Amino acid sequence: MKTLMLRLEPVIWLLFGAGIMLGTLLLPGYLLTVGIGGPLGAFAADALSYDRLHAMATHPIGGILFRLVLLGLVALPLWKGAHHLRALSVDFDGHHRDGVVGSLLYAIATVGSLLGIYAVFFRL
Amino acid sequence: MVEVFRHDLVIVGGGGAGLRAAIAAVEADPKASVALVSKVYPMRSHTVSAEGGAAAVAREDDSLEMHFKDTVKGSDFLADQDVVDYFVEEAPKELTRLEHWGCPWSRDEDGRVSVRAFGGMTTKRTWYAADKVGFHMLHSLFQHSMRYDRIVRYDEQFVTKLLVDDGVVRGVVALDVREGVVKVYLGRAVILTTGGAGKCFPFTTNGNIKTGDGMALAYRAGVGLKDMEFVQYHPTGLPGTGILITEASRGEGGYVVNGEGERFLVTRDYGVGQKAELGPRDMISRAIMLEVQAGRGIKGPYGEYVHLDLRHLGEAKINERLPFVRLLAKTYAGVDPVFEPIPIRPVVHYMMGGVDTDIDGATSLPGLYAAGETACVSLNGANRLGSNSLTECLVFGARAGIHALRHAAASGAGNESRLAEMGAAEQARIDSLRGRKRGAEKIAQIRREMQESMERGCGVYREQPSMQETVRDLDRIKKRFADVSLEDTSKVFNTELTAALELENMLDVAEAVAIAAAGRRESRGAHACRDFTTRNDQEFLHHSVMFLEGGVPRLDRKPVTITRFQPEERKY
Amino acid sequence: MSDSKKVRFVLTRFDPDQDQVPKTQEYEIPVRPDWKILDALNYIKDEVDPTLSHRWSCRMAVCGSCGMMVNGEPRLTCSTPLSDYGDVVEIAPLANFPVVRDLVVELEGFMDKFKAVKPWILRAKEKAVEEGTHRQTPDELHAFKQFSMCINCMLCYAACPVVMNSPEFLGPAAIALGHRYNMDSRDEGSRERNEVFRGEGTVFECSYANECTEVCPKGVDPAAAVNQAKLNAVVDWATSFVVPRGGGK
Amino acid sequence: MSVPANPKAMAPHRPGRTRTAPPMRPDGFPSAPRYRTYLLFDATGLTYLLAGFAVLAVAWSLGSGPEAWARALETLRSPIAIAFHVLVLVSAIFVGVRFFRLFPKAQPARIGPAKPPPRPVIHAMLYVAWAGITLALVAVLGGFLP
Ligand SMILES: Cc1cc2nc3c(=O)[nH]c(=O)nc-3n(C[C@H](O)[C@H](O)[C@H](O)COP(=O)(O)OP(=O)(O)OC[C@H]3O[C@@H](n4cnc5c(N)ncnc54)[C@H](O)[C@@H]3O)c2cc1C
Ligand code: SF4
Ligand code: F3S
Ligand code: FES
Repeated sequence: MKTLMLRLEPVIWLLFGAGIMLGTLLLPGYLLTVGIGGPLGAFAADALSYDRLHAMATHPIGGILFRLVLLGLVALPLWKGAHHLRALSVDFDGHHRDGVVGSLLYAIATVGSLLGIYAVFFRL
Repeated sequence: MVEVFRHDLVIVGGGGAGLRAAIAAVEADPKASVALVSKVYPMRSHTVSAEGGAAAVAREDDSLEMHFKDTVKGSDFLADQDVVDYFVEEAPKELTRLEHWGCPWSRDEDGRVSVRAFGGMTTKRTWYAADKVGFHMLHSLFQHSMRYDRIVRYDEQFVTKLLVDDGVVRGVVALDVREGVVKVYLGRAVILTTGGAGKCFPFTTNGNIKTGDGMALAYRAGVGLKDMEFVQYHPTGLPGTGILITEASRGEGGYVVNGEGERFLVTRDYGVGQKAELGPRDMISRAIMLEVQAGRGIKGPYGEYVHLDLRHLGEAKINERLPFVRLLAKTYAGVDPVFEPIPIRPVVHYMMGGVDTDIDGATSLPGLYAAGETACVSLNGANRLGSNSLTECLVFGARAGIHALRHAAASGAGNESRLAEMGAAEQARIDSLRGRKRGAEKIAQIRREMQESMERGCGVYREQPSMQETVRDLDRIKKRFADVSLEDTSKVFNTELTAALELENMLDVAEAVAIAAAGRRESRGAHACRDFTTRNDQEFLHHSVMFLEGGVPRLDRKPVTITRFQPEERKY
Repeated sequence: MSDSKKVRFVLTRFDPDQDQVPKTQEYEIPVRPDWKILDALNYIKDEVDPTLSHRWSCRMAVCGSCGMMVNGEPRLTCSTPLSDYGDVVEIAPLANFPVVRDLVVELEGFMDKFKAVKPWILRAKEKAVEEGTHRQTPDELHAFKQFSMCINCMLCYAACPVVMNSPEFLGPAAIALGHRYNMDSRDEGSRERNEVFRGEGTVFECSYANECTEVCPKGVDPAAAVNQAKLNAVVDWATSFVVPRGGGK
Repeated sequence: MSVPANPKAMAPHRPGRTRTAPPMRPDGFPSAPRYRTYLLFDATGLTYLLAGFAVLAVAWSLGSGPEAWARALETLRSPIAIAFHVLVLVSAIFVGVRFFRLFPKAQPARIGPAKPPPRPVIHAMLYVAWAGITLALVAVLGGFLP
């Protein structure tokens, strides 16, 4: 497991890097609207309505962008999270469980990302 | 049983000279195996502290002849001129090699290596990497040496004895500082590159490891120490610590001024003429001493000093060319040279003398070679020009490496069981020294007294009575050393033991310096006598050589090689 | 110096000949206001207790011998003013290193990592001396100069939270050194080194704590080097699929 | 008092030559102030991981039709959900501020023949991008654009 992780390190690191960079760039906008502003009623009532969002998602051009951003918001934080939690586990627990902890975390991120692709590109 | 390691060549010391010798040897012979035995990890060697630069002809407006003349004149005609010829010719090649090996030399806009002015040099020929030249050279050499697996490093091994059997050197014995046991390194030739001996003096630019070990090893094995009386005082050391402010700060245009703000090297006649601040070190050091004596110094907690003023260079230039000087002045003198002048005074810097070798680095003892500051190949004569010695380490390090290897190829292995026995005897000696209880004498006390006596007798200015006094002092101090008690009984990293061994070495070297100095009744280069104020070519145009015979020092002499530059008055 | 200030030093002592584990020992000594920490250690060694062992040589912050933990922080003792501290100063051997004796730590592990990054110029064809020096513009020099300033003092290893847990990690100074050669316009060996960087002591283990840079006394900024090395190693890995190994060059 | 580090930390590949005392962690790790921001930075891994799944759930509901979406909006209005999102926002800002400060120096001074812009410029550009993207998302999702 450790050797596999070592060989995949460049990929993992790229995903992690994208997560920390793009994920952080995207998150506040999403959180301010869907996570906080919307639920608190800061925007027009239909801003987050099903029809409006669905229309955006299925728009012939804008829809692609919409879905990509949505997928980014799912997958990028997952990889940033998995990699950092692995580091945190090493910080406190040392290396002896790194193989298990690391693979488990990356597996979670992989499953989440695949589900994200399915949810965004095949169900929407 | 003493552990024995076998190699073709044993190099003692991992500074600039030692590393260069090792690389030269393995590059010359693809099968040679080299032991690099050093009392500190190579990157800690004191070459690391050299700041200013390394000299070699590089530009069209310069010539080998000019470098030759500058060096011979700087040496006050005590350099061997065949040696200087070889040196100036090899210098550019050696520095180019170092460039190929990755040394980060400072560059001009067009991508060529930059050169700067240095004291006693008629034109700009000193290559530099900002003001950390020794650091970059040492690290480049060390890192380059790592690519050769045939250079086998033995770090933190303190060499205590040369193995001489049948009148031939067969290897060395070293104390493994880490383990506290003695190890035998056998080689069919040995090169000493152990650096200088500035620690014989209280106030020096030298680091803690510069205790003249190689000189003492050779001296005790019957090899002569040449020109030991010539101790270079660098004009610009920080009072208190002795930390060096590089000559490059004058090369870049810094002024030396006295307490009255006067640039005395320009306004008064100290023999440096037009060169002013770019005069040779011996003259400027003397000028500073005379200024202080005349009451124009500045009083401080560590004695009187004068100022080195860099303010007119401006912050940008100081940051680009002299960043380390700025840092050192801030950290160790509490002044920022951009806004304030730096307090400075002359400080012991470099040993022109050392183990007597010929141009190949060979000593009179078959199989023993020496290079670098510990050797005296007679390049520097009575006064070294700044930035010649780093290059010397390369040029003569390489030459010694190749010639020692040739010697090794032609000589057989010695009688190993006899050599191992000598190792065992050395183990016994060191075991009896470790933690031994004798009289009330303490290492630090004896060391301090030796250093203070050396300063009194062998300072910038010398005179017969005080030199004789120092010779007598040293004799007494040596006897007291036999009575010293040690407290640390541990075998592991016992630095009290190594300090005792170092002190023993320094006492021998210091004595050689003092006796040689007292024997030279003239003023030449760094050896300036109040009672014999002029150079006396009739009687003293020769090298002095110290021998130790049955524990008794003897002063001898040796002719100087003069090829085409006849001695003339040394005036700039 | 009778009326001068006194400072209490709490030093870690360990002698493998006698002690099972390190212990501390206290010394109260008179100090001078302009002293560095190292001056105090040397005073103790010379005047009070000659059995103390510590490494030092240049006393001008360039040989890299004298790194220790001063009040829990990695410092170069020869350039750290005593006046920065109060009446009690604790000095311990560098963290994250095995301790040989007293304040002396094991360096061999670092030397292994140091050699692993191939810190020398690698070229397809060596340049001959007769061809003269390489041309290298000040800009090209600038690209790696900072990373060549490392004095191997090991403070960064004592501060890095990854080093303390991951014995294989090449660590800040070694990676900075390899990166220094990768960035040198005279060098052609970055592929070899990038393989090392992606190997067992992988550069990706660094989690950008930046503590190495915080403690570095020489402004090397090893954190920058390590993280630049990651990017280069990834780019190199990606291009290896486009330009097969051994092919182009 | 400090805690032991990994016993093999910085140990040589060859067996040691004398008995050594095992390496210790720097004083006070992990609670020492020097490591606090770094550990917090790593710890934001948790909020990010959870945030990823939260967005996944939202996307899933949007694909499941109007009723499911209405239920999702209802859940989003619960105080716990809002508190969670505030926490994620705080950690994202923390990550951004720290990472955007460290990011510029991780750009090699020379990638191939091209020279990247000076570090302060990269730093400023990151903040501009951050603000721009956030504003765009707020504009679109907040219904300020058609
Ligand atoms: C502060 C300063 C600045 C200088 N600036 C310049 C300059 O700008 N230009 C210039 O040309 N020159 C300069 N010099 C002079 C020059 O740096 C030295 O002469 C030169 O570096 C000496 O190199 P070395 O290899 O002979 O010895 P060192 O570098 O001193 O190395 C000695 C080696 O021998 C080893 N050793 C010593 N004793 C033993 C033992 N008993 N057993 C085993 N190993 C041992 C040590 O471990 C070390 O590795 C400067 C010198 C100083 C002190
Ligand atoms: S990078 Fe800095 S802290 Fe680390 S070893 Fe080099 S000089 Fe010391
Ligand atoms: S402290 Fe360590 S984690 Fe990375 S940035 Fe420096 S190497
Ligand atoms: S003694 Fe050389 S760096 Fe401190």
